[in-house]
Amino acid sequence: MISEHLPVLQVVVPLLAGPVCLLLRRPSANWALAASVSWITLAIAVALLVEVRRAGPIIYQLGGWAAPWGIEYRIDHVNAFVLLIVSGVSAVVLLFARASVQREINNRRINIFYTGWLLCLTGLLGMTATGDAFNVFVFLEISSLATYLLISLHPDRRALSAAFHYLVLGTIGATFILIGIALLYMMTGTLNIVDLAAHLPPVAQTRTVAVAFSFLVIGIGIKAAAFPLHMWLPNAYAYAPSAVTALLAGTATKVAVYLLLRFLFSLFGPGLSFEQYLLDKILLPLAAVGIISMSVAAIYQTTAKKLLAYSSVAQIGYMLLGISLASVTGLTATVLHLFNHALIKSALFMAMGCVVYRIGTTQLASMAGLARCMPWTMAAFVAGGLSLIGVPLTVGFISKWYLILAALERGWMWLAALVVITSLLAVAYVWRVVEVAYFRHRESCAEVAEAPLSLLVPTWLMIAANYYFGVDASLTTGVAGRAAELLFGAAP
Amino acid sequence: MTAGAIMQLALFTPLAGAVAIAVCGRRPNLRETATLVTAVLLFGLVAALVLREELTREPVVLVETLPGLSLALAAEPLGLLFALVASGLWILTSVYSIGYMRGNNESNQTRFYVCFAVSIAATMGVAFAANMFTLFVFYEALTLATYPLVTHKGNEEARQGGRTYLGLLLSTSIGFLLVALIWTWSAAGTLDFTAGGILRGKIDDSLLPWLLALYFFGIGKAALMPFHRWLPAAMVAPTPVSALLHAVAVVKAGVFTILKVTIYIFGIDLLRETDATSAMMWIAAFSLLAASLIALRKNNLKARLAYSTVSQLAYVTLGATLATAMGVMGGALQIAMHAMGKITLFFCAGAIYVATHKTEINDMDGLGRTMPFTYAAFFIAALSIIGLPPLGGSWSKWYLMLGAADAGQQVMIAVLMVSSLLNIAYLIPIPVRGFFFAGSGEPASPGVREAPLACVVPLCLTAAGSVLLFFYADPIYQLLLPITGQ
Amino acid sequence: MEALGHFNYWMVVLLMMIGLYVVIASGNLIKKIVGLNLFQTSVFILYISMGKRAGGTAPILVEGVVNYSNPLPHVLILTAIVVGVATTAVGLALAVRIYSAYGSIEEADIAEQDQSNSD
Amino acid sequence: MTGLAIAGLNKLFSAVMLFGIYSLLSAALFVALDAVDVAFTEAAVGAGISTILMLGALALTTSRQRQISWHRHGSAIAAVSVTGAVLLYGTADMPMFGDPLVPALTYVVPRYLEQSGSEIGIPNIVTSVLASYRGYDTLGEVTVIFTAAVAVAGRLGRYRAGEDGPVPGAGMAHHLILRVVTKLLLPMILLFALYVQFHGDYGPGGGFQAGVIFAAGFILYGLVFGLESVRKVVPPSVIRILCASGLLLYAGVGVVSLLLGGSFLDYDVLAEDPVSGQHLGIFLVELGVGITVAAAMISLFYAYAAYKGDTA
Repeated sequence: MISEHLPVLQVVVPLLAGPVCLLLRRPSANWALAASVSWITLAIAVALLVEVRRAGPIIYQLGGWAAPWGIEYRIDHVNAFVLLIVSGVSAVVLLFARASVQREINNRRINIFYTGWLLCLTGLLGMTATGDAFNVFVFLEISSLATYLLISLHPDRRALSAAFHYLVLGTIGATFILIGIALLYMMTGTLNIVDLAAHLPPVAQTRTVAVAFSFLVIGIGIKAAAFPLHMWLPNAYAYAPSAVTALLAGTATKVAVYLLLRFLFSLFGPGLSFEQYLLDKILLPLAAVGIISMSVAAIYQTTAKKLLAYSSVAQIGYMLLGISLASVTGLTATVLHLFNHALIKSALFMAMGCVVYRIGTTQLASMAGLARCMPWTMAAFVAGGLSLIGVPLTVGFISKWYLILAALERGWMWLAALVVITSLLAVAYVWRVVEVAYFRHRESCAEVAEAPLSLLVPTWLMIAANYYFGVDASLTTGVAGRAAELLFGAAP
Repeated sequence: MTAGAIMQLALFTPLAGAVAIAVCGRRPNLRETATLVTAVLLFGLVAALVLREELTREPVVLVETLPGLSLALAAEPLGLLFALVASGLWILTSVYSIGYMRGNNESNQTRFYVCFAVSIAATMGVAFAANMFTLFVFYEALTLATYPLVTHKGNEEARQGGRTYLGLLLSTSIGFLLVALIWTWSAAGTLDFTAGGILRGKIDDSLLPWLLALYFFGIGKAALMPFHRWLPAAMVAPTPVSALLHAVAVVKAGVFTILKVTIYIFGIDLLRETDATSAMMWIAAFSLLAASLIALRKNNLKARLAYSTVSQLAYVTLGATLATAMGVMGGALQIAMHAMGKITLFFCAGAIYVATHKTEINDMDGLGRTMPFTYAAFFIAALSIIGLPPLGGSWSKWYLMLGAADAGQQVMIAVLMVSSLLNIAYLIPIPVRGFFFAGSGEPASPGVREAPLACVVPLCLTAAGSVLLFFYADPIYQLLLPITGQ
Repeated sequence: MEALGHFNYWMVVLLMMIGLYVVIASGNLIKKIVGLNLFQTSVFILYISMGKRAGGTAPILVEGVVNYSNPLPHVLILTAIVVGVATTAVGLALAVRIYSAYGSIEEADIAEQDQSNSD
Repeated sequence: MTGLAIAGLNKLFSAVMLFGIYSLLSAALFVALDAVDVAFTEAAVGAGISTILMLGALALTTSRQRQISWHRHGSAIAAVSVTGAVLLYGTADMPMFGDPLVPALTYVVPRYLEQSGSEIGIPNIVTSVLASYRGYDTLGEVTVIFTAAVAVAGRLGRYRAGEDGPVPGAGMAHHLILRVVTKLLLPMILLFALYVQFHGDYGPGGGFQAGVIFAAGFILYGLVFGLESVRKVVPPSVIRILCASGLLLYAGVGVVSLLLGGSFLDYDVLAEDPVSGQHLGIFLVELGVGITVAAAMISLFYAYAAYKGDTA
């Protein structure tokens, strides 16, 4: 009986846990609740993915009302995969969070922190699972508000202004999405995404739909931190508590990119998106410029967390690049990179969390010679960095492989060249950190010890995932390939 | 034991050795025993593989990353030769490094031996790779494993050298080789090394030279100009590392890959028919001469040897680009011959450094009289590099000439001859000055003052090896014959 | 008729743009929040406008009335209003905290202070 | 309109007050457009809560803003005019205002209009759609409010017992007339809130509006008699429990319907026949909404009122 309700349980379990968590007084109980709930959602996500692979898309009618009158959850390969990413990252990072949060967050706010975490998770999962455009907006706001809270809980005052900045931009983005949905509703009378796709063709030529399209793309672009709408991201990532950064880097922008895919492909359809609105022509140069400029910006950062944040914007560029190639292979690369980059960045940010735990900062100057004091932490950073660069046997390689394959498929040698050249920029910024940590002199390790196991184990778990899915990519590429076909096959 | 099992063992033995070395880190004697035992074991394994009557052609798949893209091992003549050379020289290098590292009281010795063992494991992976993807993986692993060796000293100069080393090797391999790989895969649907190549009819003839250029420049370890800068930069490393780089593993992995690509990805016939190699051939020829000229002007012994390596590697590339059976044979032989010769030269350079702490050729006048064994070995190895009989190097030069003649490239014959003259010009003065010039400044001290025995014995052995290779080249020739397709 | 038929929407666009302008142009954090509210409220009007049916009545079932306005946008906007006030509350709370951390709610001052003790 | 004036004003206080007026005006507009429920909410929230929050924030910060540089003006105007132009371009193909034949009125909605009477059995279609057809959205909405309450409490609040220092402002308790009027008003406000809560099925109103009104009553009490006295009546810890339990009640209804064999939030299974099941379900979730909203609003008030300086 439970099994048929999995789609809704996926979202409702953390939702129910949120208020309960607020009422628990002991920090360890807060953490235990959040972590166990998160692992349950991961189990549900795995079960959903297995089920979808076995029997195809699952439709769940909330309140028993059929769409388009009610709201439905529609789980197919694409969002089952994203659900897995979100719940997986959250589950692992929560293991990490316990010690890290204890160090970084005021003890009195720990229940609030984990409540916010669960709500953020609820929002992200809800956004991913739903098949209703307006429902997307509602859950988007849940996750956003929770995110603003989580970021601002860091004691550094710059976290406050970063959160505020994000709030303003995020709200503008959400309102843009709201306008887009309004215009679509006006033209078709429905809010269900599949239903919208069916009712769009008669009005596809109208200007109103074109405007709706542009508002949706820009609104989601802001949430996804797509260049040049990324201004909120570097500070938000850099000043958030370590565990939050690891969570956000692995989930928030990923879900936004997923939404973009959903709207572009399932709702508007590739025909409309690319042939009529020429999105690929706009997206391609933006993505390219974004990747290059953000990678270069990353090289010049003096804080490791900020460096990784800029790198994240660049990496989102790869996903957009995959979209703008407008082919099944390109899309496969995008979906794969969603997964792979989530693994890479959350691992790297967790490693940085270990550093913060011990030395309180990730300024490069303070990290000189750190590898001698924290060998396992820095080894994790190197291992994750290799994955970010795209060295074979890591997940980063798999993404690059498909992206270059897609570029060659279109016969765009220059694009393949761009991808590899920017990988070299990744070498440059990753190595900046490695060199400082390994080959700069440090007086002594007296006051700096290796991070505790409770931090190292989750970090290395994520690193192991980086390599496991890099060596045996059949699962991820299989699902991503199927997802890409589905998205493309949904063309009218 | 099947060939597949031996290959896997050959891959895992050095890794296990690395673990053992790390565990024994606190007890130097035990640690070095572990190193030596591993080295001998590995050589035994490879030798056993070579001595097997028939080779199992069926590759052993370790893991399949993507459909059609797997990590797989296969034994094949070229790879066997490379594995044999690398594992054999590793024993000597190990002995030598023990002498060198102890003689110089280097720090971080455990890290050094661990990385060394990992490098050898990666080299075995390169040698036994059954497809281009596997080769690429181990090729990158080799880069990363040797990086800490290059920066071993940890001072600003070493860091700078390491940066150049890593930067150039990674950028060429990711920037060109990876693209070439994916291009090949998207065109041919496979990356398996197949006799006769996999690209025939899969890719437009006009694009072949471009793909070839991507491969050749992408294999930065082959040090084809203008991507050779990492090799002199890596001279900051301790001498055993230089030996590893120049003779045992790194550059050999580079030219080995070039040959593999030429023979098994493109196929010699395809290259000859389409004449796709001419541009690369000229670049190789240029690289060959230019590096020799630069070597001539270097006063630092190791730098001179480094440029000599750049030049000698271009021989192999040239052999590949000739796209004839003899050319390829010459290139393959050059791997073994040059390895034997160059390792001797580096051992000598290291021995001189350990004994006298001298690095500049100007300062080495008259040293031959105090270090006769070292200088004699140096002289023999130099002759082998130049290609004079009765030394191993003459065979590779001989076949390269034959290959150039077969291909009808008279200019290349001339290039090879000029280059030999240049080799004489930059190598021979060193032993000559050592034996016949009076020591500058201080009077040449009488008596023999050699480097530690652990340093001298290996270099004598390798020098003897160069001689032996001349007389016993036939087994190698027989081993390699299948790759020429005859 | 053409002009009149869209007049409502034009006014909505005008209001939206005033709101957006306030958000972008203001350096004052609280005024930004006011602008955001303005922006959102105008979107609410957009939704409600499109639900209007000429001659219709409020969507509460009464015997004999068949001409109701569209209830769906009303529902959506009820939700959106709540979301709006939630955002406002959080935004203002942040602004208050920023004031006590920086002693100012002017963007320029904050940026300046961050610059002066940046990493 | 009022909006323009807001943009031009430098005095934040006036800007905020004007915003309140603007909200009221739009509420009036909503009534004209037949959206009575929305108007009710906008009046309570936009004009009420938001304005109070903004004033509260102003009280805690500063009420003047600096001149905007011309450079900023320029870029803002550029960005805004591009967006505006795009939107105006989009209006060209929009259906006419009030046209009864547009898809928005002919496709999904007719079912609500024609069948909600028999499927749900309550006259207020907005409530039917809100609580049942799209009940899940509303659950999300309650979660948003809950999140906001948590967030504000997390940033401003100091909830734990024993940390509460002396609370500023004895209010206006010395003001006799105010006290009397308040004491008279309070029961009426609360009664009205209850009416709105439970009458939502028939007329405009429902849990959300009721919650806001209910909270307004307490806030008024707090303003007049001081924070301390209102906190004696309803301690923050109770508020927190209420805030969470409202949401739990709502989601719990969903879980119960799930356990009874229906879908999540499928009220049909809550009682023997579907219509009374719907009645019960809607009643319960509206109650959940009301509780959470009221508690959230009061906790916002507490947070702002009790805040004094840095508590990082």
